[in-house]
Amino acid sequence: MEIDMQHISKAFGPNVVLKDVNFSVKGGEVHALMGENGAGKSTMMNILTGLLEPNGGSIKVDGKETHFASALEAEQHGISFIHQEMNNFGEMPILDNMFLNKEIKTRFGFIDNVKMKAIAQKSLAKLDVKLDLNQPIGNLSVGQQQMIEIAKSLMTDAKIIIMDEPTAALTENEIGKLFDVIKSLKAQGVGIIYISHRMEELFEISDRVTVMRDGLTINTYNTKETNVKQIVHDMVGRDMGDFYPDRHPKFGKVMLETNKLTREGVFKDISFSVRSGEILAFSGLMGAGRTEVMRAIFGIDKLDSGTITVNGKQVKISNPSDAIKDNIGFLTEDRKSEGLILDDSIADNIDLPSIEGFVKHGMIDRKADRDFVNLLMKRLTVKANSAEDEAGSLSGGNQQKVVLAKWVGSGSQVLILDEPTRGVDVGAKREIYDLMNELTDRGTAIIMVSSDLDEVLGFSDNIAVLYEGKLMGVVPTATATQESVMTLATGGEN
Amino acid sequence: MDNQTETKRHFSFGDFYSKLGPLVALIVLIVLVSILNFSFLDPLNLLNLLRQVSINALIAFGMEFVILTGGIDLSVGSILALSGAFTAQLVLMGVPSFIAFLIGMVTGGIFGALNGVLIAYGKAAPFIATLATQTIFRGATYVFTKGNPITGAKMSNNFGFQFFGQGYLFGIPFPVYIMVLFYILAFILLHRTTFGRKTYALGGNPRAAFVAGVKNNKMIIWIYTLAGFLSAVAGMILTSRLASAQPDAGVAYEMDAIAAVVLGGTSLAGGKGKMFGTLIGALIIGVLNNGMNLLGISSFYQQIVKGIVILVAVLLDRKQAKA
Amino acid sequence: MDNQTETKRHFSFGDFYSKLGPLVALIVLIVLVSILNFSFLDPLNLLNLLRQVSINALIAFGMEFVILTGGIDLSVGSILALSGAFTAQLVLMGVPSFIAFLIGMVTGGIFGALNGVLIAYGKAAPFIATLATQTIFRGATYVFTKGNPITGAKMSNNFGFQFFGQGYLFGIPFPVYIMVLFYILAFILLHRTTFGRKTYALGGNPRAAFVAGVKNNKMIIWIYTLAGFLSAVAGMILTSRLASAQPDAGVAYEMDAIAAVVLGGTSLAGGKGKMFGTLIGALIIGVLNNGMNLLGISSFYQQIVKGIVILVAVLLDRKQAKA
Amino acid sequence: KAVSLTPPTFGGTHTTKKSKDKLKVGVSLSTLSNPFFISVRNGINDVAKQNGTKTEVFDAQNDSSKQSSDIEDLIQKKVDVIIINPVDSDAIVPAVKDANNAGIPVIACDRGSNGGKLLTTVASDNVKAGKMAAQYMMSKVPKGGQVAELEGTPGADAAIQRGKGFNTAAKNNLKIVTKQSADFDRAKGLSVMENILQAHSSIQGVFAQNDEMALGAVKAINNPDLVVVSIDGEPQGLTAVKQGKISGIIAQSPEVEGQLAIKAAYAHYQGKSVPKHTTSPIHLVTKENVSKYK
Ligand SMILES: Nc1ncnc2c1ncn2[C@@H]1O[C@H](COP(=O)(O)OP(=O)(O)OP(=O)(O)O)[C@@H](O)[C@H]1O
Ligand SMILES: Nc1ncnc2c1ncn2[C@@H]1O[C@H](COP(=O)(O)OP(=O)(O)OP(=O)(O)O)[C@@H](O)[C@H]1O
Ligand SMILES: [Mg+2]
Ligand SMILES: [Mg+2]
Repeated sequence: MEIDMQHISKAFGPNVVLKDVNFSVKGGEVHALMGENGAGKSTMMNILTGLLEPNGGSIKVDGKETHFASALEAEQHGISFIHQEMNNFGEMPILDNMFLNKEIKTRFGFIDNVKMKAIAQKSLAKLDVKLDLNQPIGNLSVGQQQMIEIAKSLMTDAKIIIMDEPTAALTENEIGKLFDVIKSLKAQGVGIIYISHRMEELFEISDRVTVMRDGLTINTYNTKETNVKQIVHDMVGRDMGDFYPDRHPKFGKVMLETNKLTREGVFKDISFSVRSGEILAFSGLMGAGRTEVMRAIFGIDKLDSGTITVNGKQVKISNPSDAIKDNIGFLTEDRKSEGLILDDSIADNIDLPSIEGFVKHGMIDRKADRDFVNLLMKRLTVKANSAEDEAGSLSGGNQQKVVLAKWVGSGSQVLILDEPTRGVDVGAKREIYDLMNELTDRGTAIIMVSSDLDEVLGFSDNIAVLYEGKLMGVVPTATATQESVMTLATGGEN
Repeated sequence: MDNQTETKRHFSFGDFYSKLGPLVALIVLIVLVSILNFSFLDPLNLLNLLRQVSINALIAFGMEFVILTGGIDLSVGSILALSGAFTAQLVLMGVPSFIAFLIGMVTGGIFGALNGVLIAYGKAAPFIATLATQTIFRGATYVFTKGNPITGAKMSNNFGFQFFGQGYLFGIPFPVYIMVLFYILAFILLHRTTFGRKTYALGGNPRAAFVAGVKNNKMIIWIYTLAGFLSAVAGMILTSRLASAQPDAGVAYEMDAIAAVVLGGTSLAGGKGKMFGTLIGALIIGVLNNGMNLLGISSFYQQIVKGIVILVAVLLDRKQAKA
Repeated sequence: MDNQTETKRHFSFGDFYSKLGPLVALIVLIVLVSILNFSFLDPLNLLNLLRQVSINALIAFGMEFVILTGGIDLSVGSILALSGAFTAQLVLMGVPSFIAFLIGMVTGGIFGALNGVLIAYGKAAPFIATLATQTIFRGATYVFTKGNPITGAKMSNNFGFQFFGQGYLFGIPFPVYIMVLFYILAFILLHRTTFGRKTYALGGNPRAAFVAGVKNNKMIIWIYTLAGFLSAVAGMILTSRLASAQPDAGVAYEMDAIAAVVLGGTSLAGGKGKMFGTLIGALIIGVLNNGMNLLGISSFYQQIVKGIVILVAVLLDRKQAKA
Repeated sequence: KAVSLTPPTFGGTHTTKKSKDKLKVGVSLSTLSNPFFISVRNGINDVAKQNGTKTEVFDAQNDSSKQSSDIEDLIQKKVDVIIINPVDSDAIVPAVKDANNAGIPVIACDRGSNGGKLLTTVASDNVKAGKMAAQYMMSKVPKGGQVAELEGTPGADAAIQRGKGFNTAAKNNLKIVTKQSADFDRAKGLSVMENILQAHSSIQGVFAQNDEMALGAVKAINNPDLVVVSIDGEPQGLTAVKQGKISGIIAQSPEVEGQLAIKAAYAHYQGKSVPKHTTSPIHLVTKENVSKYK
């Protein structure tokens, strides 16, 4: 199958997202689509699969002008879409999720669970996933849910598969599995549209690359004939220096120290410390318990035992409010559900943890508050028209900066960043690293949980590795290697 | 990574309640009432009880679908009254009762569809849309009946008309058959067909449902139509049973139906619940009402007891979603 | 990519309605009624109207906070009745009316707090928790009053007691002062203090609010306490105005309060709305009731008109969130 | 005066004489979703129509506070007289006083007002009706016979007074085995009766505080010997008496009540004096005499 999208344009109200974008893919190739956050990649794919109406342009499938009325119709024509945002029903069993709106029916019109289960299991086996399909999908971790999404798409005998940031929540291990599957699909003549912010993946897996910027197609390359620098240049419209800025840490006193933190069944005896000016990375496989440790430190979840010392004083943290009072900040893994109030203004998001500080005569001093917000927005270069814009109207990278601004503003001396650059484009990523540097220069202690091993090795001072809820060790980044970290992360001795 | 998920969800009473709790609660209640008053278990009383339950149960079956989508329907009582009044008027005009019933039920479906359109295309919040139509349909009932009950010899001397709500078939009240029939149909629709799947999907995550190609608006309209239709069926039973259409029939029935659904373990946030639970929920309310009457508890205390029972059931089922 | 956000939000009528629409609707309504019946603009009628509005407005102020958190309070009418009955009983027992009022209001706050605890710690859905307490508080009112209105010479001959609901200060009914006072307080609380900011945050995204240091449970309890308190204040006005505590006072008042809040442009999904809108919403309902009475519209048609007005307002405000 | 219990100004003195066709009569009824009060309204409207009088009818929907607003609005409309059928005799007092202050004569209908100045109260005696019901019941049921009582909406005036009349008269002669509320509602009357019969299969009589509940109750009753007595006398109730389903009804005359009320207004504006109480007749309707009333 061959798809050719020509001169696609799309506007949401007066906001023109796509001006003139050309993109094509044919069977047996992996074509990567690159662009900054908000460049319109997902929008392009939504148009292709009938979820959005284009304002102009043509879509040709095998040379024939085509228009899909719905995602279902696109799928019936062999185009499958693994969405960037998980489209799951948390309370629904995995099986029901996988077959939603395409249930297999018996002769009598009833749902045929037996047949459906067999098909689902076959598809999951390709990805080496073994799960009880009757449990609610909400029980699974984000990564596992992503694997289900992929399996769902494999089920459909698709000729073209669109993968919109499929690896954002996956571990190295699973990414490997996925790439194996992609290669075998390719061999079977399936075409893949691959969207990712991870530069190294694209060189590993893709045949062609198309870069979008400002609603236009900038260039299409054969992957072999181009390089990272070129693509980054096309994406951001200028040259960029190194991917990871240099670290010149000056460590101060210990800002946060934990002693034998335990939450039954989740993690056990976690003891570590992080100093002023230090970036301590937390690495590990998906489900190793990193997020859970951080949530417990921040008072979101209850600890069963263990003590926390902040700035030399043992503290009791029973909810985030306590943690904030102890000058801890927490950028959560899930920006949309825990990081931001999407319907509220940028300003109202940024000042929320600090709001008590702006009370004068029992009321909020609005001017001081807005000055504070504007200052932070400038310092973190949040791209928005005004502080009164809804947070939900920002691109992913800018949303992430708003969350950062909120914790910088609350005066955090210990900043926990859980997957701070997940789903963020290269330009914004670099800005976030620069900001982290600036913060540590001022003496902030940063804990960075990351599943991106490159990032962990490229931008931290020390690396703590978790495996099945146990801290396997803390190693200096300078001496760590991919292999040494992976060995720890998989339970091996160093 | 293998089977960690198995042990993830530890045993919780809430979980237990939403699976088996309603049934246990019902049994406890029945045992309690029977001990306090033996005549409760009299077959005749049980048949009466089932007949009393049938009206609320029918409304609750429709409400279950609505609540599964995360919506609510406050207009069911008014639809019941208005469609009952139509049917009574038709019978008085000489329309055969079978046809009059059918027309009444279809009318109920149409009123329900109106709710659905307001919610699906008007994008009105279900609570406020059906609050408005509750008032409108009730007003329309008063206008239509001029505030008087509709009755007459053509109703009270009409076997077919009377049989629907008052008749017995093999010693069992006819409304019980209707309730069982619609329970089976609703059960199949919810748990065995794609319509049911889509209902859950809509309540669980409407955006995702849309992405999966579910025609959300069409579904919503059908679901509210169903709720209106079943309320009208309940209205037919009531009108036939009383041989009279009361303009203020069904006031506050939505609350009993919602209570039945929630007692049955369905989450008001949508996406989670079972038809069986709703049947049990309706029975719990029926046993409560009947039992407290049998025990001669004053109506003042009856309200308190009913409220507490609802509260306890809901507190046990702590997994109710967001504040 | 630079200033795309500027033009992003294009003009929409829904947007317009939720900003200025309620006020425009109110003005249109006033102009309409005045043209049809001149006596509407009679200062005395306007004062009456404001007094009539005060009860619903006070309840709606509290309801606004509750709805902003994404919750709902169906028990306000019962709290009004129960606290009114307490106060009346206290006055009959010889307690000075000022103290009796205070105690009544505090009691209302306590009942509200109970709702809050059930919702915050019991994790019960607000709809069902307050539906249960609605029944419980109403039953308690009946038990407390034995079903009889509470009244007596100590109430009807007591200037202080009567003044609260019936009195005039400089020619303006006293309840109007109370309404204005609590409007100002509620406005400041919602729009000028951290309490208000946290209320919005809670309604916008409770989990994100929690992570940002909002103590969700504490906030919820305070908000329902406030709603209970303000219902009790309304109860004091009603009891004083009628010189009698009716056991069935306030039935269905929650619906008018919710309608006022929604007419004022607040989203039932939480997180969005203004106190000013709610005041306007209450005035719209008041003008509707008063105007239709003045125009001599029959009560049957009044219901239909009221339902349609609510519907139209809500359909204009399409930004209402999820089904 | 800065602080007072009366509104600031009330212009307009009321003439004491006015012809019937110049009168504007305001009517505030407790509810219009009950045939009884629809008949009251019809009584008023019929007489008014014959005489060319304008009427303005408000329905308080059984809510005291709506009723006080309604009366404020009637005062606003400067009617010449207000006929009030109070939701509650206590809660109506301030509204009556408001009308008094505005110089508008008030006529209470079916229920009285426990304060304020009334031109007259047109009512049948609910306590007496309850007593009559008890007396009739005692004539049908042997001494000490078991009787169930279906009560009206808790707190409603009629429920309180009818219950009081019945219970005082029945005290030493009947055994009231259970009292349950069915909210004056037919459907509830039916299901509550079913349940009562279950618990007390040997009852010999049922007293329903209104016809609606009795009409529901008879649907649950299979025993033709069970004596059902109720109060009101609405058309469907009388039909049931004719059919022998209800043994006796203490019938009030809602239409007559309405007629008497508006006639009192005429008398006032013709300068005649009006007695403080105008009693509307009540009578026992049984199978024997039902044809006279229907
Ligand atoms: N339904 C919508 N209504 C209004 N604007 C939208 C809508 N969907 C997307 N946009 C806007 O269109 C632009 C492109 O969004 P899109 O999701 O296609 O970007 P993307 O390239 O996929 O970015 P990312 O890498 O963050 O996923 C953004 O500015 C976004 O805010
Ligand atoms: N809501 C939940 N309920 C029960 N168990 C959970 C929940 N969320 C996570 N877990 C489990 O807790 C453990 C730790 O998960 P956690 O999300 O902290 O891992 P992680 O190392 O941060 O991995 P990830 O990269 O997925 O964020 C895993 O066993 C996971 O399955
Ligand atoms: Mg995207
Ligand atoms: Mg994590």
